[in-house]
Amino acid sequence: MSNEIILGILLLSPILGFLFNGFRFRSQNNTLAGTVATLAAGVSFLCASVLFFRLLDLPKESREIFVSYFSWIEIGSAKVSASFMFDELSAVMSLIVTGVGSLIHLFSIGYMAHDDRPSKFFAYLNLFLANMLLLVLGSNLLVMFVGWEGVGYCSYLLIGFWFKDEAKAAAGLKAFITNRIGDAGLLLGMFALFAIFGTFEFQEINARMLDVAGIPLALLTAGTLLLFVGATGKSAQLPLYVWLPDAMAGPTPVSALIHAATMVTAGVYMIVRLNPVFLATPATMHVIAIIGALTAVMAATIGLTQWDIKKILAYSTVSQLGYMFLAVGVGAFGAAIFHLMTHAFFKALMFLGSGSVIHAMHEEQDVRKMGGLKKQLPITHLTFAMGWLAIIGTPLFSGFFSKDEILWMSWHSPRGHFLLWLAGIIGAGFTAFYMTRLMALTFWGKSRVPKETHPHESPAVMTVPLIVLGTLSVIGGYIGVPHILGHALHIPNFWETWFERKLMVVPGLGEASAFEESLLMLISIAVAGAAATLAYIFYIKEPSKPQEVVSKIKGLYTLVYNKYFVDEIYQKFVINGLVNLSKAFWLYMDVGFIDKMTYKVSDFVESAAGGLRELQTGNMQRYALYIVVGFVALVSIVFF
Amino acid sequence: MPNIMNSIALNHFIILASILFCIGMLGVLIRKNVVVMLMSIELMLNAVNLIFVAFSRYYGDASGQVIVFFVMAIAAAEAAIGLAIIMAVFRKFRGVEIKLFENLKG
Amino acid sequence: MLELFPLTFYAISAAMILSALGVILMASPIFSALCLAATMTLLAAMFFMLEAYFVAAIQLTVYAGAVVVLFVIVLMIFDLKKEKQSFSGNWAINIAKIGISVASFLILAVPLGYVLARANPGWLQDRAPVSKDLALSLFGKYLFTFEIVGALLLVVLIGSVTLAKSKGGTHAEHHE
Amino acid sequence: MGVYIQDLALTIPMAILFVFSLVPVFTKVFKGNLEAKPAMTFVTALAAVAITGLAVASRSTLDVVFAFDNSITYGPMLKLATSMLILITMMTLLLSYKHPAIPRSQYSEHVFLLLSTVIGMMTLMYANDLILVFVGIELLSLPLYVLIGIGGNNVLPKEASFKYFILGSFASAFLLLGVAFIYGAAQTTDIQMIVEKAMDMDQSFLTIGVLIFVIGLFFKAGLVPFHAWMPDVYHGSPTPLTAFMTTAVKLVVFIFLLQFLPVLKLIHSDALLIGFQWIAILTMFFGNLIAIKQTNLKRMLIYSSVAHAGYLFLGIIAGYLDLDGLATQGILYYLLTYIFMTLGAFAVVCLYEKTADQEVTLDNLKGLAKAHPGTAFCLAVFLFSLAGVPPMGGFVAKVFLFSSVIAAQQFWLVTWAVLSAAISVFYYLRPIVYMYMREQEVPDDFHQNESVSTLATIYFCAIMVILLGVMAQPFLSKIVKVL
Amino acid sequence: MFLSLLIGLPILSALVVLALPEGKIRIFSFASALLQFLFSLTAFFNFDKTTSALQFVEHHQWIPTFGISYFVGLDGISLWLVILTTFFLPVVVLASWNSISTRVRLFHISLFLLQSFMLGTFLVIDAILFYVFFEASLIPMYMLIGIWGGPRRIYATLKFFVYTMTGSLLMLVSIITLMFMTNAQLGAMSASILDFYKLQIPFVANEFFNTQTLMFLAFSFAFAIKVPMFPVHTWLPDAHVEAPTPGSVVLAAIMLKMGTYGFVRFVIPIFAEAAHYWSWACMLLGAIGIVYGALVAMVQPDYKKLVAYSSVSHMGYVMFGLFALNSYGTTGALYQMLNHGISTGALFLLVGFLYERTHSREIKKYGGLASAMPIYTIIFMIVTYSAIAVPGTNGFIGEFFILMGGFIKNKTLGAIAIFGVIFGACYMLWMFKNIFFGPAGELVKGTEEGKFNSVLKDLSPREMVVMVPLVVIILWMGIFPNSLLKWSQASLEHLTNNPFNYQLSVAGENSAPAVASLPTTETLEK
Repeated sequence: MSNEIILGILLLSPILGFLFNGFRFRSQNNTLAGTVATLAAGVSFLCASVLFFRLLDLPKESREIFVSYFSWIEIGSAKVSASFMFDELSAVMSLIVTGVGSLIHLFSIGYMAHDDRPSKFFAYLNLFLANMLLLVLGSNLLVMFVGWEGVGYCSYLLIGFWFKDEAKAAAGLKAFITNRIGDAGLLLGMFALFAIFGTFEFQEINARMLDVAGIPLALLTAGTLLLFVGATGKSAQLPLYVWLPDAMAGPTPVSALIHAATMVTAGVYMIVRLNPVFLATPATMHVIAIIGALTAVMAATIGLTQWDIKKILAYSTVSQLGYMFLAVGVGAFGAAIFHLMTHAFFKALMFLGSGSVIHAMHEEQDVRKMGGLKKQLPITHLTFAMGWLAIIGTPLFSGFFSKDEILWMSWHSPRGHFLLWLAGIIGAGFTAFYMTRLMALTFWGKSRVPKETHPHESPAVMTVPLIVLGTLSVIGGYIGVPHILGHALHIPNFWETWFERKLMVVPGLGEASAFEESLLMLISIAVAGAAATLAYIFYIKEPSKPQEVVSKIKGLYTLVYNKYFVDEIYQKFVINGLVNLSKAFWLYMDVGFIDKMTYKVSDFVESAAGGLRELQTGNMQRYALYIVVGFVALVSIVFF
Repeated sequence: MPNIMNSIALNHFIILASILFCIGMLGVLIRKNVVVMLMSIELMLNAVNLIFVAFSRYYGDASGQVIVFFVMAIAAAEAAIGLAIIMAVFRKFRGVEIKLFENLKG
Repeated sequence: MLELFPLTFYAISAAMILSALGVILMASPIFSALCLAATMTLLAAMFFMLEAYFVAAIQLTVYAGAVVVLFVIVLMIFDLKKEKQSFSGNWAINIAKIGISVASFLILAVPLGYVLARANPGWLQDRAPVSKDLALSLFGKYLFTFEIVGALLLVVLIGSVTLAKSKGGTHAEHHE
Repeated sequence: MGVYIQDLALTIPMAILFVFSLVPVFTKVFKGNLEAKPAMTFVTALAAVAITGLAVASRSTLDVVFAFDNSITYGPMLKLATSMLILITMMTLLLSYKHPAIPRSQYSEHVFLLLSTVIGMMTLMYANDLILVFVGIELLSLPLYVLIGIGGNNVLPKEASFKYFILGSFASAFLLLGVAFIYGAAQTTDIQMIVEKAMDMDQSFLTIGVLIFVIGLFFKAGLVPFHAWMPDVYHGSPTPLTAFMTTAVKLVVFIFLLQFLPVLKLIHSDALLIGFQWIAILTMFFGNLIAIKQTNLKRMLIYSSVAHAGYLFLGIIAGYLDLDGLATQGILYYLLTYIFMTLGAFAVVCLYEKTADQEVTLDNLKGLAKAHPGTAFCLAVFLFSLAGVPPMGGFVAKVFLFSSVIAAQQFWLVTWAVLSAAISVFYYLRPIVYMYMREQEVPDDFHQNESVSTLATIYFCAIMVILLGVMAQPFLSKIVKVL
Repeated sequence: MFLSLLIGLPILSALVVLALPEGKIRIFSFASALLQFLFSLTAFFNFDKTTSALQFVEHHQWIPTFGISYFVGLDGISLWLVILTTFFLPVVVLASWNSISTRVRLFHISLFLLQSFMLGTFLVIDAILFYVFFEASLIPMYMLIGIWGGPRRIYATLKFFVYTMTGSLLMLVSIITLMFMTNAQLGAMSASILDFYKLQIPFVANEFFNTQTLMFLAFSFAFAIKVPMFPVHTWLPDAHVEAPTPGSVVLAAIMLKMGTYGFVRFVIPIFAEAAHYWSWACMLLGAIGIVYGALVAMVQPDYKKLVAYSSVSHMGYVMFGLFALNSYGTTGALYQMLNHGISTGALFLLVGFLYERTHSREIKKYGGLASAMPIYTIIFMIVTYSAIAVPGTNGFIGEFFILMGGFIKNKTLGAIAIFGVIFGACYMLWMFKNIFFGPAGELVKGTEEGKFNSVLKDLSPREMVVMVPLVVIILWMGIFPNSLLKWSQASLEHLTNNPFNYQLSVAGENSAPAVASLPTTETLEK
């Protein structure tokens, strides 16, 4: 089969799944719906794999499958096709998306077994997958944007899936609108790029960037910054991260798929996709790095204090995304994508694991009511632990490799800085702490489960994905082993060679010093280890300790526990401000001014009419007087 | 008879006529009794007649006097119709005061 | 004779203005009517002085005679008592009316007086038109007008009768 | 000099009309003051008008001619105007037949007086001599005073008649004063001659004469501030007469103003232009503004006719600015349309007057669209046309008329005009609101009187208004031909 | 004959309706409307999309004395607007099937007349005739709102009529002035737009009182009210709220386009210098309209009013794009006109369907409707997406290129206008959430308990027939915009490529323009 057809199937398969389930949205047959949807996702994964192997067969210089289906829009010189590009980057992305996606679909069959609208759920899930594929496969900004917005509205639909709950519907709304703010920036960024390059095609833009002469850098910087605004929205960075924790209102598989593994990484993907452009604007890079580092630390601190299992994971996601942006900001694009992938594995795993826990706990999400679940949920516990080890950066687990690469680059890269590295290390410490805390509170220690709840291990459809993802979390890192280890162990860094052609290197990147690198690595391992141990002590050995600490730093704790009051500030100053402004516009501008002016005019006309009418007294001498006055006036005008 | 115009300039007649005309006009404007108003209108027409005749004399042209002739006929006709209307109105309104005729207004 | 003209003219003028004022100022309508008769008679005299004998004669018969008599008859039918208040409206409006009348007089007289004082003396004709000229004009140049005026008189005749017979009035009287 | 047979031929229509108009009255006299059957009188009158129309139509007129020693003039334009006048008369007769405010017992007199008025109007239009203008106006007015006075039992017609009489006489005194001054300045009252002799005349004397003279005409046309009598008088008159006066009197006055333009143009004065502009603006606004406040349909239409006089006067201003052709064309077309829409609207009022003194208010129109869809539709057509909404004739007429003003570069004037037109929309829509959009509230006592002739007039007018809108060129060609 | 038939058939149908018995009016009207739509589609068979020239031209003298003629023609700009117009007639007839129960005959006559006048507006090339149709269309719309509208219909309808009529009167003055200019410059009086394009209208930059600027303002004012542009938009919410569903639909879907069409057809080509000079002002007003409309929509308690304000916002986009005066903006604007027609039309239909069921427009009273009316919810969702320009729907294509064109023309204004994207999502989704999501609201609960005299049934087959084509079009236009754009491309490119010497020829007539190449740029330099 030709590439066109395979790519077509890759894209269409989830759409067909969507249509199948969408048209029978009333059906309650969970198994059928789930099977079809999972099959659709599986077929996509299959196609992606086939294409991936075909890509491998191609010579390294032209490792790229470009397919253009039809001309989408032609306006003036803007000619946009519905064209797709399967290259090194999109191959990795689509494999992650379809692979993890398929697993999550599978998991959902079990998870949604008792829902009354499973078809609708799977339809949305498939639609999301299709849009995500558009996002990562599109060969130009516009097709990417279609996917970009598409995943946004699917996320909106899925967050608000249980729409009868006001809060859940509101969370969906919040997610969409926050994303829209980012999208607006993205749009402007796209316009700016189009104004500079006259095209939306990634290839052409990147090719054009080989020679920066003649490119208006100010506009380019503005453009990239605006694109980054888009990324902050989609990828939940400061200051637009607020929607992601709320998005946990959706079903847990959704959180795993959309809000951990795939959609939220779109911003990273977009920037990596346009890496030559971003590299040419150092100012933007600095902003990205700083925002990333800040997000990483800030979200991690909030994660320390939360009690909701999904919220903890959500803040963890925000924090990990911060790492990715830190990586992008310092020019470590490869590391960013690497972390993106490993994060997709272990975070999806942990979300699904939490889903399994929640499922077992009958929709209970508060970790204070869990504990000691190790016994009841052995598989879940085991797989969850793998994710835990990966995320805290336990050596030889996948997260270790990717995170270490980022920390190293933030130190080593000419665009990096000591403070950025420091932030990364602190964040890593926090991560280790809150993740261990989560493990401890959920699975270890004494059971705090209410008596009426009887947790039990989930069925196989749910555990199989967990096992697969757990495995990936463990081994996923070996494709990008750091240099020092790689040299030592003679493991080639597949990752770097794979992306060699695609990702530009930060200009002025010096030789790595093995000593420096290993030192830093040790520091990070030490910090993470220490933090994990501390958490273990706090929550297993001496459960009273946290209380003591908290009471000592009450003010700070309240601040962090309430997420720095960011939501409240937004509500008070942005949302209420806007609503009040709009009301003022409506009541004082439309009704009070424009309409009133109209009425003033009509009142004036009416009163003038009334006044003139008074002149018609009915007295004929008065009328004769008018004649005389008119006569005098007319003659006077002419003569004097 | 010698020409009067040689001793009294034409404008004297015109000014006299203007005065009469304005007096008539004032009468229409201020009198309460409609019959007197009608008389005032006759006064105005007469004033105009004076102008015609004066010019007629000045130019030695007969048409001015012919016009006066017509005007008189019409003025008489007007008076006749006017008085007939006043009679009809009087029967209806039981009075000829100007204040009575303010039903139509606005 | 020459110096008599101005004298007569001014005397008649003064009398005319006075009697005209009498028309509009007399409290009793009957006196107004008499003043009107006086004005018209004086006007006839003025016509006479202007050598418009025919017109002067008609003025006397038609106006001073017939029309005024008509007025008097109507006034007598009404049998009006002397009015307490001859003028309508309040004093402010009346002042305004008087003012506007004076103003109209001024805008009529001022430019005219100024203009006619320097009127072309060459135009002044020595020969006044006589009745024959009048007749020639009337049945020559003004024939059509004459016919129309004739028609008008017929219309007025029928119109007056119609008005007098108009049912409306009697109907109303019947009610009262 | 002398009277030629051709001169007499010109007056044949007038003579026919006069003679025929006398027939019913004389019949009545000979029958011993017994009123003939109204139908007979009606038919006679219609025949009179029809024959007059034929007489007018049969005479082919290619040039402007003068007759009776330049007393009267006649030409293609006047022929057209006369035809329009005859049309109005015909429709007025149709309206007045069976109208409750027209006295049955004096129907023959009514017809006679009406037709006499028409003769007066013709005289006014044809007049080339200022004294004939005066006579014409008197002949036009005197029968009207009587006609109004005998209409209905109410006090209102009497009052209207009386007001009209006093103020009309007052205004004609002014007109006459103007004639006197013009005579003084020009030594003639012949319009032709005045224009010819303009060189050796005293300018300011002529100016003041002309000004006072036109004031008399403005009074008849109802231009502000000489309009004040109009609403009261027309309101008090029987509605068929109102319809007649608002259309016919305006027609003849504006036609005469067009004839008089050469004299007006002798006065080269920016101040006069400013004065005229003020008059036009005041008239348009005055009429349109006060109409807003009216609840009586008839009175509202009368104020609207005041405003329309203002629009028409715009054309006169354009003519004053040497755009005679465009102005005449615009005015004629406007008049043509105006006749049908105004007369039609008043005809609808006639239709709903069951007694002599019934007033048709806006409230009475509630639910009319349901009760009488045809009439309601026609009234809507008239009102939209009056408002100048396309595709009605009123719109096209406004376009033509405004073109002349725009061609004269009077942009501000035309801006004011459209502003006032915008105001007018407000009240023209109100009756439509009442007819179509308010619920019917049992207008049981309010249904149309069974006058087929009135109904026919309404439909005819509606058709004409629409035709004038959508097929303007045939009419316009006719008008262009007479220029 | 094709275009005359398009204009004439509705009038003919109206006459037939006049004579039909009451019971058969709806069937006939629907059939006739559908036939007219199909008939209008035949335009595609003969339409030459490679040329910018006017096609299917008919030229007859109407008032030759003034150079006014019956001159109709179709080009790429008007083509889709005509199709949009004919498309909506059957939709509206079908949608009004149950909701209009009184004076059915008059209703359908009004609809047909409206149809004819609107088509005339889009098709005529003669300025006076354009004005005729432009104004005449007010009458039936006035009737539609005034007779079948809500409680404050008379206020709304008067406001609507007086506002729009007042605005256009000065345009009439300008048209007549232009006609005299043709007389002076081209030797013969003409009201044809093609001749107006040839005129040299004096323009002085940096000076307000000059001929071209004043006429530009007169025209713009007329069209701006129709569009409606901020700050003369206040008639629209009132008119929409009070109008019956069919009235709202036609008003939003087609009548507002008459204003923007006027800008494309008249203002931009005829007053090119002024349009370029003042484009910033128009763009600014457009941008304000976008943001302002969206913000005000956000706080409306009445969903119909919300949709009405969303119209203000959407039409702001159109204005913004048009005055970007580049191909992206212009094309986007044309596309957005169609989008707005389809999606706002659909929104008003949906809102109408809901109102028919519940007789309440207060958003507060709803909630949880999604479980009661799932299909309705889905369709509403898709239409909402279209309204907030989610990619894949038609709205995206239009908004994207409008914003891009605007951004390229003026970065600051582009940045202001982009807020419309955010606020647009806010108000639409806020409304969506409050009506469909959350716990069952007062109305839904009440209906379930049988408290109100309303039935919350899902869409009936008839309503599905109305809505499904609209949904299909929304998606089709979003996914295959080229299939529409290619028909207009030649015309639009011609418009944007010849900013100062725009001329339009008549297909089949190869005569060069009478005044071929006027040195128009010189006037700018002056």
